Amino acid sequence: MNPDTTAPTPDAASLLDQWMLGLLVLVPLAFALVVAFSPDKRARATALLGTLAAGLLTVVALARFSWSNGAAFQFEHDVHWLPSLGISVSMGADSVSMLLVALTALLGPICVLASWTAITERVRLYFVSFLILQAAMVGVFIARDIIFFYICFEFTLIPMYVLVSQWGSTERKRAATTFFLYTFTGSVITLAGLVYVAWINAGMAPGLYAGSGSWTFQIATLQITASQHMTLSQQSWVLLALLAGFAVKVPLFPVHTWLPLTHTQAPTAGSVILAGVLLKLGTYGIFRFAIPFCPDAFMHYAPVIATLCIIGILYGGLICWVQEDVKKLVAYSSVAHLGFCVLGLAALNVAGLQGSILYMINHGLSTGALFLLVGFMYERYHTRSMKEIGGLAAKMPVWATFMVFFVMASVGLPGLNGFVSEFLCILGTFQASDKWATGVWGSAGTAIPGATAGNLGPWYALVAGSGVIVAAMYLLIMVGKVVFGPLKEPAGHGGAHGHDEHHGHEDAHATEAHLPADLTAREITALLPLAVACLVFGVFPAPLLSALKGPVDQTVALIDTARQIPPPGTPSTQTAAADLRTLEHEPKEASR
Amino acid sequence: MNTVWTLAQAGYPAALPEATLAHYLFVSAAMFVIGLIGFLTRRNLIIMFLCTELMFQAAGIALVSFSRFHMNMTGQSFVIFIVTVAAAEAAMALALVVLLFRKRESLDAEEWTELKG
Amino acid sequence: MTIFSSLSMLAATAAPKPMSPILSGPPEALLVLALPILGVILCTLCAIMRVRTRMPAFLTVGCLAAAFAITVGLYLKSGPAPVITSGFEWINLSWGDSAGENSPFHQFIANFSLYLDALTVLWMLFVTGLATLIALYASEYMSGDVGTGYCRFFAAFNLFVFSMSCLVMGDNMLMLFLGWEGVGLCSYLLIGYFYKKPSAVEAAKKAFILNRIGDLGLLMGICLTYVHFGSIEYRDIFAQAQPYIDAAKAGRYSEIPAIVQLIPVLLAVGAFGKSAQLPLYVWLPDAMEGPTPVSALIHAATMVTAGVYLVARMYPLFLLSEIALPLVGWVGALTALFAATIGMAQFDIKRIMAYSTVSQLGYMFAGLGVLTSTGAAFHVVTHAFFKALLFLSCGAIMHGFAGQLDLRKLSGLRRMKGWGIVSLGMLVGCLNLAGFPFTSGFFSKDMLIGEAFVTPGTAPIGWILLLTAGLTAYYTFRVFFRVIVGPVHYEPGDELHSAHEEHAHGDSHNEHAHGDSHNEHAHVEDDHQHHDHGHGGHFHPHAPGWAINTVLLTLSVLSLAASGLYFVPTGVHGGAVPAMVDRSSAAYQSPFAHHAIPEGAGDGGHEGPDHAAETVPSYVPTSIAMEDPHAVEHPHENAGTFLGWDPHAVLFYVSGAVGFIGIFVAYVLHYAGRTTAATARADALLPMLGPIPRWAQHKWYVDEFYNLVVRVPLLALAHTFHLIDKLLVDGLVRMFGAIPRWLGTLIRPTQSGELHGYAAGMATGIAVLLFIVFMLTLR
Amino acid sequence: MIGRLAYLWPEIALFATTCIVMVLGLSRSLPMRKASAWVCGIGLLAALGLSITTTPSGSTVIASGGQAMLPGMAPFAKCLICLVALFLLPLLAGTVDRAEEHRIATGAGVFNPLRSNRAEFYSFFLFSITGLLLVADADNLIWLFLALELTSLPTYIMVAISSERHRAQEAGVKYFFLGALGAAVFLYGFALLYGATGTTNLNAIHESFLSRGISTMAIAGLILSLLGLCFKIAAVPMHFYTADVYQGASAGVAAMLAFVPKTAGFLAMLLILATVGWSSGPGAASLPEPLRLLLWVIAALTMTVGNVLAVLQSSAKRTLAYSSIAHSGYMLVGVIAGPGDGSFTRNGISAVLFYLLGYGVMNLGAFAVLASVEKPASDGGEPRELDSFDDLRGLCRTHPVSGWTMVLCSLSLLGMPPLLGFFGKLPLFTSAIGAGEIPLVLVLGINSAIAAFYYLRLMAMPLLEEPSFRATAPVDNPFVSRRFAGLLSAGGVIVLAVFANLLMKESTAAGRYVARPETASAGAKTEVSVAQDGR
Repeated sequence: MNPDTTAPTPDAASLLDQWMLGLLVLVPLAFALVVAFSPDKRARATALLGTLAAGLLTVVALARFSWSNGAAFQFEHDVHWLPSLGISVSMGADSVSMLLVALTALLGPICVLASWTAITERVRLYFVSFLILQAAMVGVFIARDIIFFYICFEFTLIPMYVLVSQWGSTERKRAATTFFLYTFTGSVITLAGLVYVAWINAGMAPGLYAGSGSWTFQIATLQITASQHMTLSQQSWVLLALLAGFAVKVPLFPVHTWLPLTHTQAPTAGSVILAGVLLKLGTYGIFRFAIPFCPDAFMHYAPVIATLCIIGILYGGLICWVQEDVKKLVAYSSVAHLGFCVLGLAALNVAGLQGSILYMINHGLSTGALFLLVGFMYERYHTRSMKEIGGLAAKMPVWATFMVFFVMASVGLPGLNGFVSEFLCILGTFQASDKWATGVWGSAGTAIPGATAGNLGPWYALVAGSGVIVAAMYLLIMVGKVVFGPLKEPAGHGGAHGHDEHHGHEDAHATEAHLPADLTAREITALLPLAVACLVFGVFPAPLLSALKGPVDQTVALIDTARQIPPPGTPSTQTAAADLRTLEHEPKEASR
Repeated sequence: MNTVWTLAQAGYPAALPEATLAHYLFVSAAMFVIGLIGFLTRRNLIIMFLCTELMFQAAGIALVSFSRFHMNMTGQSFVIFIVTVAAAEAAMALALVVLLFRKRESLDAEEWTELKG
Repeated sequence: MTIFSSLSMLAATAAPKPMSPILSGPPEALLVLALPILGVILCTLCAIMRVRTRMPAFLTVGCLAAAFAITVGLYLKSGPAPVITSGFEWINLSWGDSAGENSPFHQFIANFSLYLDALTVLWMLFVTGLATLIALYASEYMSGDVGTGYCRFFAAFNLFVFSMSCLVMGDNMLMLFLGWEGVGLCSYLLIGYFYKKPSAVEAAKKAFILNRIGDLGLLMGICLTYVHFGSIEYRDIFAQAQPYIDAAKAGRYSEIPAIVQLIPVLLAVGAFGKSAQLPLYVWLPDAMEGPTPVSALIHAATMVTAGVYLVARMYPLFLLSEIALPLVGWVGALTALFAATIGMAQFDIKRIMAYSTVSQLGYMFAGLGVLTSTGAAFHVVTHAFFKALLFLSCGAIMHGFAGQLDLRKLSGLRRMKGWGIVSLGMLVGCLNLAGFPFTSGFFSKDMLIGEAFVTPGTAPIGWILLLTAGLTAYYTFRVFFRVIVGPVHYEPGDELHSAHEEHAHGDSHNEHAHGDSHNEHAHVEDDHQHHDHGHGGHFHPHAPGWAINTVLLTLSVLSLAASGLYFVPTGVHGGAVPAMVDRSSAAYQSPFAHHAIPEGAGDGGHEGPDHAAETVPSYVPTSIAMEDPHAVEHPHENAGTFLGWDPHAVLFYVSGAVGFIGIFVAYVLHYAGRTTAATARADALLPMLGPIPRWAQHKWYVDEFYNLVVRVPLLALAHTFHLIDKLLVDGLVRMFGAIPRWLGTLIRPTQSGELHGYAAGMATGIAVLLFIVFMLTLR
Repeated sequence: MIGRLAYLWPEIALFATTCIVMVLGLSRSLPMRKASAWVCGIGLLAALGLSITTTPSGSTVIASGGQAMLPGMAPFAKCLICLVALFLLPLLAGTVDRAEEHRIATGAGVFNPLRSNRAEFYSFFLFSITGLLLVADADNLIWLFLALELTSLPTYIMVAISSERHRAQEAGVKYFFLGALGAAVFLYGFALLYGATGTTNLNAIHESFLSRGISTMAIAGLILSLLGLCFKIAAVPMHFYTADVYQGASAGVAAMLAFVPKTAGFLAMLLILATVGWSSGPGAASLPEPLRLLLWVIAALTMTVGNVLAVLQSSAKRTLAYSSIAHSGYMLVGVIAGPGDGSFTRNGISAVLFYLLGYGVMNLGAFAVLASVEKPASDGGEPRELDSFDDLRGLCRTHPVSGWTMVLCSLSLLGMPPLLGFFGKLPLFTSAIGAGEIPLVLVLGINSAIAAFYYLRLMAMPLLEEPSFRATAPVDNPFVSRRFAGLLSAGGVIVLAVFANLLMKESTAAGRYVARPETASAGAKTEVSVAQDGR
């Protein structure tokens, strides 16, 4: 746990392991510093170098990570910081964290490449913000201390705010402010919930209290306290507080309105990072905090959460259908997609959780790529309205090919990455029902081997599954309009390379007059890794699934335990009922 | 310390046989409120300042009477300090008033509303 | 209705038992998947290297031919039991270990493995075979697009074969689903091949979306299967289902949980989507916007039979449900009739073929529904050949006449130079489709209709199918009599069907973003072989070249010879197709068939439609036909009859006669005395029928109906949601966001800048706070 | 009593410096006049050193007769005051006499002691700081009153002379008159407190409360005292003056106003509340219910009023003023929470003391930016300090140091982790949750979110906006020291956050609350007030 207690003379490898995660955060920060003090001309290359260095380090980390032991937190390291507040910079990564870190590292260089020509103004500030964002995102995934987590979680807001507000479209100021205030408000309440858990812990755990008052914000400790020593109503409040921040970030249905606005206004790379990683902070938060901290409450309210997800899926999907702005469409599709992701979490079984975590990665890849493509289009035409453009396949065949590919990945075509996760989420939801033995589904006593305990079930899966149809509908309609059909270019868009003046609200885009009609090698380089990843994860998800087995099993075991042992403060009659319920469903467990 | 109120009630509503603590406190409170009302209603800066002096001295009366009531001198010495401070304040107030009068040729407090919102 | 009770009884007597599969299948089966993928890669490379020759086509033909050869090898090797070739792990979840549970069902496995039984091989044979032929055909047909478009076409073509192979060969339902959606994608890409044509894009989209509706059913079916059986691998499902099969045997349907009975219904929904059955058929006719080879391969011969494959593959499960097979049967029959009525009123020959495809698929489903999986499979095979032939012939016409497909504008093709083989192909195809005696189409159709009468309770289906057979004959020969024979007349196609126009632009350099060139047909691409064939009477049709002719000829022969697949016994297996079906999960012998055979064996070639059933191979020990005592004891008592006669015997003549009548009517109405291309005697009859022909021509307004009932309300809902999102949801958020500002505005007047105001505020504040505190806490 | 003089060395040092500065500022020689600021700095440094070394802590104070409930507060508070005063000093440079000095330098005039304000200005500043130090030392209501007055009276003048403009005088008059009103209120409260207990010694009052209970009159006295002190901390309902005064005063003086009276007010409040203690009330773990309710309402209102008014402003200075109100509200949460079990996370008093330091540092940075850049007046007059948000546009590009200082300080004020503001707010959170004041924590959270709106503007204007027209482009103020002050505070925002643990430990000691000083003075075991248990 504490690396300080390790051998006094660690060799280079163990030293590297110890500082691996710290370096993952520090390298982008260091490069941010370098970029800040290097001339504008070299900013791009330096930033690319920085993201590549971070990527290289991530590769090393991935290689040194013991995947067979994915549930254990590795590369653990504690830097004592503020013991008075119980805060330390404590880091550690399990396989979920590692994969999300890898996603972040992958998207880094891609985003830098994507902003190569699009960003012409205040280049340094742009890349500094970007690198800081990168560091903060990695920090979120590797934090093992709530405050450290929260610091990184919040600190993603500032660079993102800067990115949107400075290099966005016409309404960028409003969008950036909305984004910031919305997510900030939510996360302040989340902080209150987390601090509340820490307080419970300080009061409960005998070793930690006793006048010394040393609080701790260690996630591992608090998780035990929260899940075992809080009553159902306490858990419910904490869950509500946690969701206040995380649901906004995801975003779940009623609190999603910031997302389309921000996405449409953000610069391309900002959208990519926003969709690719930042939204995952919410789902990751739910996975890392909401479920393990409040298992009973989460179980109890899973139907509510699932209902919100399903509303999001259908509602978001239908709204996509009537969008004219391609980017807005993709943004709303994120609402629908992440509905699936959280739905998988709400299923609380292996299939659902596996699917959900995979979904985090897959959505990052495919939707990130879609935003890239939309950005490349926008760079050329300065419009994203489906009314003004169409049939671009004729002019940009390579672009069109990628577009169709990633749309298919996004639609959930089997063989591409989206399907595996979407299917597992739906399957998990489908399975997760206690009601199989009754009602229309079958006669009592029938063995339902594939079902798991839970409060969702086939109806949820069916309704959510219809979202798949809706997804096909809106994405293909978009492809039909933008990629296929007769060529349509905005008025005044002269020739293959030209671009009109009156569309640009900023004159920042002066350089892309040099852009050829179709994608350049640089742009293809940005897209290709994503495409390869989409394909590989669609066909060979097995390594990912086995990597995720540990953490997922652990979470499910936690849930199982919670199912059997009611939270403290539950009246004894309920305990008896719970025992009965346990007996009914898992006779082996109960006898154990 | 309900004694204070007990005393007050004991002597009230009898026809003021002698001045009790309650009477002094009443005077003090009245002075304080009068000062406050004066401050709120008068527009001349000097008069407003005098009203605040009134409020200070209301506190002084209360202190003196309490001092008498408690039979110690602390309250009275407090009052001496209050008077001193009041004097210092008066000096400052006058200096300020002069400064302001130079600028606007008026002592009307309502003249000074440039800063607001 | 009696069909329910009788079917329940039937299934009770006739559910098959699976054989335990052999787990080490031939590894070369994986090559069947790998070769098309290789094709995709090669075509992509061609595209990247900007190959401007027919190279991709020949690479494709090579890959697919190799795949076909391997499939033939698999066929020759195939034994009685299914074999499983393991590929690699795809999705493999397990759990429960940590919780101390060791239930074998705490896992979810869907690997990339192949399940090879006879049904698989049967399907793969015609899939790869036809694909090879059609690729060859397309090498010429698509030659106008040589370049990127050509590469794109063949890449998608290969991808299709790959997906179809996954669908057919996968060893679990998810793998099937992979192929299922994969073929959907390829269908989408290929229908939308002429991506500049809005109608093509629209059609592609429609196909994909409607398929997705069916796919949802399939997906739910998969989930339900998994939840109930704890696995989605075929072998496990069949093993798990065994108790229910036993229960069904004994007619104890009440012992089969509702879940299990629901599974086949959900699967059927998927099948209806993919195989264009009511109510999801509407995409298929529109799919004809794609290049004709695509229509032939995907939308006639192979992909659309995936639904049939699914039902056949999961036949043991379908037998467990009291409603699933009747549902399949009725839907199939009604689709057959419905599509035929529409086909009768169309003028576009490709569309006629499309509706006939829908109709024939209906036949197949009806066949499955009336318990003849063999018949259905046989019809799939024969249909694959003759429908591909018909489409390719249409394609040749379209290719030669600048996209002209209107049967009122083409006539007397037979007499034109170079069109002989096309005419022959048309004739062979039409005869097969019309069920002309002794053609393969005749035999397969007859089997289905006959079985409908044999199976008790399904006679209405039989009548419907019989009526449809007549209609089919009519509309088929309506095309033949108007286009192939009669006076010579032709008009070049307009842009509505002009594949050529798009050919010119597939590899476009954008010289024609201008609308006028659409009408002019003036495309000056030197290497284009259709030189400027647009204007007035100067149009010269160009006859098909060697590739097309070879393929047409081959298919003509094959489709005629296909009947042999059924009748010509191959060793002890009986006919090839029945033997193969019998060795698969679709194996099922109607107990009534036994009794039907001997009497029906009148004519020479008609040696024994159910020969296979009669001589069930001894190495199929678990076949219930042999085992079930119930069936043995009362083999004949429930068998239905056709007006008192043995259906198979009589229908041989009856359906032949119906076919003749149909052809005759077509002859009278569309050939006899016809002097122009545009009009025929039939036109005089139309007014007598009132609005019906018009309605039929407008496809009974089904598209419009769907639009009105589904799309418009959904769109309205979408707009409403969008509005709600903007006004209500975001409005609420903004309202909350505005509260501080509003509060601020409210109290801002207190900051008036006046000294007295501030003092008053302070005094009031003190007073109010004192009041609150004393009131609340000190009483 | 005379023994206590030994503990007043910082005050004495400052007083001595004051005398020197008063004389130096009137010197005819320019270097001598300029030296007055340096002397000031030396004095403050000396005071800081003396605070660290001589101020006794813990039991020694009690033995010497100082107040004994919060034995650790005075040393910490004094260090903190001297430190922030040191930061303030460079910011105040050049506030007065600028035109006059310019005239002399250009030879247009000669030095006239009668027209020079420099001496008064610096000495008033030192007086005020001295008063503040005395507040920290107070053990008697009389002392407290005098110290408070000593703190405030010089600031009235400083406001009025801080600028030549009418606004400064207006601010001065408002501040003075309303201040007098506020002083009268807490004075009356003190009187009632004396009346109720018969003593003005805080320890004695505390003992009286412990032995005889808290009478209604005492409650009334406490309430009036607290309300009067609300003026010092700019809390509702005594907050009205804040915005006008801060805006009218020059930025440096405004920065001082945001720190000095606020600190005085909070220290006084803590001292007065320490007499009643945080161990009564319904839960036996909070302030007496009337006081808790009063402070609760005041805290909630103060945060909300401050923030919602700040949202509407177009003047950055006014916004900072309203934000200063809001921050007082946050700190009141810590006051309500009380000492808890004494650990840093639960001790609201430590949280308040820590926050005072944090707020002092980061707020100073924001004002320093306003002070260090000037824009030419449109009428060609004297250049003016930045005021409106628009003036801040593109500051990061035109004046990188000032711009980035503003960015950092506003983020810290917003409470953005990992800057100092966040670590100031976090203990407030934890202590309030520890005290069971969860609704108040939610109010605090929501208010932080509202505050984000204007801090974001404050950050975005310099960082993200285009610089405004060249004609009115802001120019650097000649006083480099102001930029230096900003830089100091911007650095502090980061450095203090990184090394916050030391400060946290110190403030934990500073916030130690001894509920029964008489036992402590007897050398017996210190009985810590009953800690709130985790229910």
